Amino acid sequence: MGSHEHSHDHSGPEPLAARVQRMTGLNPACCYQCGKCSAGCPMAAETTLRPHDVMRLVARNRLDKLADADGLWLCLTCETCTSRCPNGCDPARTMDALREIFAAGKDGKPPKAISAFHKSFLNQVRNHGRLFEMGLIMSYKLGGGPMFADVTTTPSVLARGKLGLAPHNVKGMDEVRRIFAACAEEEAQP
Amino acid sequence: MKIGYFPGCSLHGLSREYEESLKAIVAGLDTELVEVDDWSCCGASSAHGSSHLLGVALPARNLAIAEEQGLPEVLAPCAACYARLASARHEISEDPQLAGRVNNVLVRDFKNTVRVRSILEVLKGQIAGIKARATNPLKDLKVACYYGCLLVRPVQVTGGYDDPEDPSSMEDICKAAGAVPVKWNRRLDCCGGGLSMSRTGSVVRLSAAILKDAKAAGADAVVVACPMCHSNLDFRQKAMKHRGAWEGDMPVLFLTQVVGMSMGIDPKTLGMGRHFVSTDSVLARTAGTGSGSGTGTNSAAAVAGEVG
Amino acid sequence: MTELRELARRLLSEGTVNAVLGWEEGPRGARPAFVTTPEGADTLIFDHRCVHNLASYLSPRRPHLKRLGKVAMVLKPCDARAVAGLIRETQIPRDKVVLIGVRCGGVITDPDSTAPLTEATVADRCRGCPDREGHLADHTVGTAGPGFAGPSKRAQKIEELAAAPAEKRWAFWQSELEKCVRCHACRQVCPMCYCDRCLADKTQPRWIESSPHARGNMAWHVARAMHLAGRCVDCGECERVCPEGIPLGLITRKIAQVVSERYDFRPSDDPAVPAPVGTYRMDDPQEFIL
Amino acid sequence: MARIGVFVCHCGENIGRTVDCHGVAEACKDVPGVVHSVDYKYMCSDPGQQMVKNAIAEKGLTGVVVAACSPHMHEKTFRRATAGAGLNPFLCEMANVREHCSWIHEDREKATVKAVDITKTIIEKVKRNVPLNTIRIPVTRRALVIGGGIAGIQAALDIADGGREVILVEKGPSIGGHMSQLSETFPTLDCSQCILTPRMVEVYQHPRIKLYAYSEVESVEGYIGNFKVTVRRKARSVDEDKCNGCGACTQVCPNKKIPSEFDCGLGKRTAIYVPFPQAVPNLPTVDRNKCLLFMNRAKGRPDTCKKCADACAKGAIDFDQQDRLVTEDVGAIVVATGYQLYTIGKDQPKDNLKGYGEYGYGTIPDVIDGLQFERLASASGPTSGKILRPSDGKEPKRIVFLQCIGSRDPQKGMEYCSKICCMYVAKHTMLYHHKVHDGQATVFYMDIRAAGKGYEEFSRRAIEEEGAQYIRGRVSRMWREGDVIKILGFDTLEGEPIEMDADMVVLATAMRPQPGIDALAQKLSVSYDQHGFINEAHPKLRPVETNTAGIFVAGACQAPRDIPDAVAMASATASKVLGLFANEMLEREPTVACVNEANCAGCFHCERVCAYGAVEHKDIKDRAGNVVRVIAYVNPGVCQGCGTCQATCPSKSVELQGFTDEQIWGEIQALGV
Amino acid sequence: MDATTPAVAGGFEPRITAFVCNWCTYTGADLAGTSRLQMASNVRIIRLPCTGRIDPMFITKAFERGADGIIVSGCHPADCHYNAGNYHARRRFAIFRELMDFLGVDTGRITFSWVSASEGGKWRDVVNDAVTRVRALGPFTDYRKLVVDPVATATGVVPPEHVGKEVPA
Repeated sequence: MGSHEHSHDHSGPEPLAARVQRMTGLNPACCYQCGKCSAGCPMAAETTLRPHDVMRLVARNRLDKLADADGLWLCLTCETCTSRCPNGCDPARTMDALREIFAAGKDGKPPKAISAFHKSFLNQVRNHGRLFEMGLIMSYKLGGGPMFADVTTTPSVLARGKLGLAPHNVKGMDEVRRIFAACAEEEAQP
Repeated sequence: MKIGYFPGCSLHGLSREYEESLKAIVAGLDTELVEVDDWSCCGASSAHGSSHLLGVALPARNLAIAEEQGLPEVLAPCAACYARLASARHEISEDPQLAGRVNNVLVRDFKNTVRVRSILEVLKGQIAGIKARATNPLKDLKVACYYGCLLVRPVQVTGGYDDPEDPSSMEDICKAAGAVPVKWNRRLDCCGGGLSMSRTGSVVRLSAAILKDAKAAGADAVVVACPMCHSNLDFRQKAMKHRGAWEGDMPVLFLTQVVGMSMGIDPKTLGMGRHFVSTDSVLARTAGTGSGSGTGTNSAAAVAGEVG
Repeated sequence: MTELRELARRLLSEGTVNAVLGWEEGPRGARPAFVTTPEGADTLIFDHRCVHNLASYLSPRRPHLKRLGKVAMVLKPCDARAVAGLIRETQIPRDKVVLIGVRCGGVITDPDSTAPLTEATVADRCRGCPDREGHLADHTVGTAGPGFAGPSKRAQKIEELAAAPAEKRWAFWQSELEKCVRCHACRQVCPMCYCDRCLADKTQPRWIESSPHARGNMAWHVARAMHLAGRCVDCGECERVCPEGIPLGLITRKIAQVVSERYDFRPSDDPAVPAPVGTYRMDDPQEFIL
Repeated sequence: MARIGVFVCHCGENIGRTVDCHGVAEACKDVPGVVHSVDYKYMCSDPGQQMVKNAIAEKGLTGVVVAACSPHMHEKTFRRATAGAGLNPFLCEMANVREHCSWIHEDREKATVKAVDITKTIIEKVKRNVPLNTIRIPVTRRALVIGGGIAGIQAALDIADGGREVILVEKGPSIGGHMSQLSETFPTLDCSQCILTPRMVEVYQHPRIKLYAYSEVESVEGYIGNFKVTVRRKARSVDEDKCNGCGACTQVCPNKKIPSEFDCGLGKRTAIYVPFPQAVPNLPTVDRNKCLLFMNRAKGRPDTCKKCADACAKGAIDFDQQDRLVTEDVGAIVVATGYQLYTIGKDQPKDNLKGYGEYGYGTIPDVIDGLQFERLASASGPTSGKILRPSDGKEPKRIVFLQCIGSRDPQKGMEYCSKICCMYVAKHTMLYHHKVHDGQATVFYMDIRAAGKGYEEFSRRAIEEEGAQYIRGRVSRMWREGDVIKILGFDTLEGEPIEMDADMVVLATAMRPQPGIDALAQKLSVSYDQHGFINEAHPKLRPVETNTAGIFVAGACQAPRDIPDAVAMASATASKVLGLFANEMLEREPTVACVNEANCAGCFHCERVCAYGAVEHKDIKDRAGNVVRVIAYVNPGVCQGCGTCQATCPSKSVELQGFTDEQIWGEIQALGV
Repeated sequence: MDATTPAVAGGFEPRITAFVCNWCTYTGADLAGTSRLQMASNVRIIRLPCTGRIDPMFITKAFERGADGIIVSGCHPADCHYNAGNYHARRRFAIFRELMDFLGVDTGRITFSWVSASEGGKWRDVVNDAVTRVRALGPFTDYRKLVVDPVATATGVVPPEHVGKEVPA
C-alpha cells in the first residue's frame, strides 16, 4: 500500500507535502480539488499539469510526477489561481516553492528556453544590480534560447531608443552580490 | 506631495516612455518623485521562482533604502515591480522569521515601514487634480482599460485599494482625463507575462484574445500600467499578425500617457513615438494638442496638421 | 485654594451637601478633615502634602460618613479612580456624592513631612503619572503642577526582582513578610477593601491562618493581591500605612503590570469601564496552559 | 458529631487486584468520625446496596462514603440507596478508587496508599456535607414559538395538539416562511404549497395557538418555566378585527411597481399588499416605506392618496395605527427563525463575506439564485411556472447551475456546507427539463452530497434519466457577451478547461441565519456561533436544546436544514416542551449557589462572572421599609452550579451547595502530611 | 526517565494535588482509567464542578498542607460545560501564576492544562510530566517550613464543630 508512495518519493526523508508546507506555511491538504484555479489559469490549455493537479501531486508527495511535467515552468505567476481559490490555498506560492526545490536539486527539468531565460535574467541582476536588457537578450540566446527569434525585431527596438547598449551598474553591487550569495548559502542548508 | 519612486529596470529600458510620461504628468500634479537611492532590480518572476528568500530579499533591499531615506511610501509604476515590492512587504510583515532572515541577508536594520503604492493607487488619489488640469480632455477616445494580473490582486498584497475582481480605478482615472472607458471582459486576463521571449506562442495566443475583446468592445486604444503588458500587447502585435492570430493595429498606451495627453503635454515628451503600433490614430482623435511637434516614427506632424 | 474653599462654602451654605471631606492643617502636617459648616470651609487646604486617598471614607464599611447624608469629597485624579471603582462595584451611588476634582502635580510620600515637593520627596506613584486632573468630577478646581517623570522606583525594584533567580525572590519576600504583624492596616486603609466580613476573619473554613507567622502572612498577602487584581488603583496607601514598612506596593504594582500587559487594562476613573477580572476574551493569552 | 460509614468495593477483581481493599477499609476505621468501615466484592450489587442501607439504619450513619468506581458511574445508584434508608441522598459521595487508582497503577502498595488517601479526602468532604433538597420551580405551561416557517409551524402545532397554549410570533406579514416560496420539494417532487397551506390554516384555526404575525420579540426576561416576553406588534395600518380580507384595497393602490419580497424581486406588488394569495393571516399590510401617504408624511406634506381607505367597505384601513407592545408569560421558548440566502450582489452584510466579482457580482440580469428559480418554477410565481429569463423573458435553452456559491468557501463566504443545495439543484434540473423539453441543464459541482432517504436515488435520476450534465469543478469567471453568458470553468474529471455559453445561470447560494439573529440571541441569552447559527447545548445528545434552560431551537437557525430535518427538529422541541410542561413544578439538582445575606457586600462580582444571569439584586430593608443594603441573590431556577461566583467572591459570601469551601477545605486538609 | 519509576529507590516522591473540573478533566481521567493507561501514582484529584470554581486559596492551602506540586485542569476553551467558567479561570490563574512567580515560587510546581473528556492520554502525560518536573524540583519544604511556631499552626486550624476531633498535622 504505502510502498507505492515511497517508491516514487525522491524528496528524501521529509515528504514533499511537509516540505512544501514548511516552505510556504500553507497546508497542501487544504486543496479540495474544485478546479477553480485551473478554470481561470491562462495556461491551462497549454499545460498537462494544471494548478489543481500540482496541488494534488504535492499532497500525494509525487515529486516524480511533478518533475516530468511542464506546468511549473509555464506558469505565468499571474496569481489568478491564488486570488480565486475558495479555500485559501495558494497554488502560485506552492509552485514557487516547487520551482525552488527543482532549481536547488537535480530533479528539475525546466524547458530549456525558459530555464535559460530565468538564468540569464538573474545573471544580469547578479552582475549589474539591474536588468541590462541588451545583455539579457544576448546572454539568453547564447545560453540556450532560440537563436534567431526576435532577430528581426531587435533593430526596431533600438531605433525607438528603447534599448541601452551599455549596462548601468548600481553602486551597491557588493550588497547585491552578497544577497545572492547569502540566499544561495541559506538555501543550500538542509 | 512627496513620494518615493522606484522606477524599475523596464522604465529605464524598454519602457522608458512610461517614465517619461510619468515624470511629465507628476510635474502638473504637484507631486515630487524622490527616486530610491541606488535602487536595484526587484528580481521579477525569475527570482521568486528560483529562491523564495531571494525573491523577498531583492525587493526588500530597495524598501530598506527607501526607509533609510525616510520615505513613508514608494510608488512602483511597473506592475511587476509593484507586485514584488508589495509582496515582499506583505510576507515580511506576516512572517517574523522571514523578517529576521531578510535582515540577516541584507545586513540592514529594516523595519518594514514603507508602504508600496501602485500607479493606480497614486493617480486615483489625484483624480481631482487630473480633472482640473485636463485642458485637452480626450472626449471621444474610447479606451479599454487593461489591468492584467498584478495590479489589483491578490488583495492581501494590495491591501484592497481596488476591487480585485471588478476594479474601477483605471476607468476612473481615464474618465478624469476625459476618455470614455468601454465595458469589456478581458481586462483582468493575463497577457502572457514573462514568457514573451521564451515562449512567444503562448503570449501571442493570450494577448491576441485580449486585443480582440478590446476591439469588439469598440475601443480605440488599450490602456495599460505595466511595461510587460505593454510589450506583449504592443510589440508582439507584429508576431500575432505573423501567426495569423490578429488583424489590425491597436494602439497601446500607458495610463500616464493618457493623462499626459489630457493635460496637453507634447506627445514627444510623453514618448508616444516609441510605440511599435502607431499612436497616430489616437492622437488624431484627441486633436487639440497644440504642440505640433514630431513624434519620431509616427507622423504626428501630420496629426497636428489635421487639427486646423 | 480660594477656589476650593469658596466652592465648599457654597455647597454647604446652599445645602447641596451636609459635609465636605477634604484636608486641613493638622498639628503634624496635612490631615483629612470633615467640614460641616460654611465657615469651616476656610480650614480646607490642598497641596502636595494631601497624600491620603479619601475615597476610603466612602466605603460602606465606614457608616459614620453615610450618617452625614450627602457629602462632597475632594479628589485627586488618582483618588477618582478609587471612587470610580466603588461606583462600578455598586458600593456608592454616583448621585449620592458631589465630587470636587483638584488638579494635581504630585504629592510627597509622607503627609507629616514639611519637605517641599521635589524629585527626592515625591511619592513613588506620582512618578510618571499622566493625570493632571480626573474626569470623574462634578467640579474641578485648582492648578496643576508639572508632574514628575517616570520610571517609578517601584517599577525599577520589580524589574530588579524579576531579573533575580526565584530563590532570591523567595528569600526577599520571606524576609519582608516575616515582619507582618497582621494588623490589617493595609486592608483598613484600602478604598477597594470594603467587605463587611473579610475572608481573613472567617473561621469556617479558615483559609488564612490568623496568627502572624510567615505562612499565614503569605496566604493573606496572596489573597489580598488576588482580590485587588485589576481593581487596585495604585494609591499606595497600603504601603504608606504599613507599620512594618513592607513594600506592599511592589505586589499590587506587579499585578497591575500583569493585568495591563495581558489584558490591556489600566484602572480607569470611568465607572463604565469594566474591570478585567470578571470579564474575559475568547482569545485571551494562554501560553502557560498545557 | 459525624458518624460516617465507609464502603470499599472490590469491583470483582477490578479494584481488588491492585488495591488492598480490606486494608483500605481498615485504615479508614482510624479516621475520626468514621464509625463503620467495610469492604465487599460488589458494592453496587443488591446485597452491596443492602449493606449500605443496613449500616445507615443500624449505626445511625450521618454520611456515606463508597470507595468504588467514578461518581459518573454509580453516584446515582448509591444516593438512591442512601435515600432508601432514610438518609438525605446528598450525604453520600463516591471515592473513585477504580478509574483514578486501581486501573492506572500496577504497584499494589502505592495504589493502596493512594486509595486510602482518596477515600480519606471524600470522608472529610462528607463530614461537611449537609442535607440538600431537590429544587422545585413553578412552570408556566404555555410556550412561545419564534418564527412562522415550517419549523415554527410544526413546533406550534405539536405543542398545541399536546394540550398546551402556544404564542407564535412571526416577523413577516404571513406565516409560511421559505417553504411557501418553493415550487416542488425533493425528493418526491410534491407541491410545496399543497402540503404547507393546510398546516398554515390549521395554525390559524387552532384554539390553543395565538398567532402574532407582523410582530417581533422585543424583550425576554426570566428563566425556565417563568419567562416574561414582550412582543412588538408592528402597525399594519389595517384593523385586524374589521378587515375581511376582500383585497379591494390592494386592487386600487397606485404604487404597483414594488419588487415583491415573496417573488424574490422577480414580481411586483403594491404598497398595501398581501404577500401571496394563501397568506395566513389573510390580512393586507401597508408598507410604510413605499405608501404614497406615508412617504408624503415623512416629507411633511399633507396626506394625498387614500385610495385604499376609500375602497375599503369595512373602514379597516387605519393610517394612524401605532405599534403595540404585548406581554406574555411563557414557560418555554422555541427559536425557529430560519435562514436567508447569501446575497449575490457586491454589497455584503458582513466583512467576511466578499461577494463574487468574478461572476460579475450578480450584475448580469440572467444570473439568479436558487430561490428565484423556485419562484420561476412555481405555478403561483411571476411567470406562472414558465422558466423565462429575467432580462428578456425568453426561455433559456442552456441553463447552468453553480453549486457551493458562498458555501465551502472560507475566502468569500462560509466554510460550511449548506447541505440542501445538492438536492435542490438536482430538483431544479428536473423541473427545468420537465418544462423546457429541448433545453439542456448543466451543473458545476464539487461533490454531490445526497445523504438522506431517497436522496441519492433522486440525484442519480436527474443525471441518468433526466439528462442533466454534471461537471465536476468550480467556475472561475463569468461574463456577458451580447445576451449570452460566457462561463469559464474546468472539468476536473476530464482534465480540460471549459468555456461554455449559457442563457441563464442559477447560483446555489449558501444558507445563512436570518439577519438580526444575534440581537435576538442576546435577548434570549443563548449562544451562537461565528456565523450566527444558534448553538445547541450538545451537538450529539442535546441537539434541540440551547445552553439556556427552557429555550429550544428548531430548523435552519441552528444550521443549514432541509424540510424533513427542520420538521423533525421542531417535533423534537415540542416533545421537550411538553415534557417540561408535564408537571406543574420543575425539579432540579440542588447543586446551586446560595448567598450568605449577612456577609454579602453587594459588589456583584458574582453577577459579572455568571454566564447564566442567575444573580439578581436584592434589597435589604429596615423596619421602616427603607432600602439599607443591596445584595446579591442567586435564582436557583437559573443557576447551573458552576461555582465561578464563589471563587470570585472576595468575602466568600456565596456558596455552591455540594461544593462548599468547607468541603473543599476538608479535602485539602485530608491530603496533608 | 519515566515518571512512574522513582529516580532512586526510596527517593523523594512528590505529593501533587490536582484540582479538576467534573465535566472534562475528571471525565478524561476516568477515560484514562477505562483505557488502563498507566501513570505515576503521586496525584490526588479533588473534583470541582468547573475550573471557574477553583479558588487560588485552594492552592496556597494545599501548599501549606505539604503539596509539592499542583495541577489545575479543565475544559478546553469553548468546551466549558458552563459556557465560560474556564475563561474566567484562565484570567484568574494567569494572574495567580505571575504572582507566585513574583513571590519566588517556582512555577514549575503549578501545572495548568486543558484536558477534555476524550483526552485520557493527555491526562496521563500531564500527570507524568508534572510528577517528573516536581520530582526534579524536590520537596517544597520552603513553603511548609514557613511556620516557626507550631502552636500557632494548631490554633490556625479550627475544625468545624461537627467534624469531631481533628488530628494535628
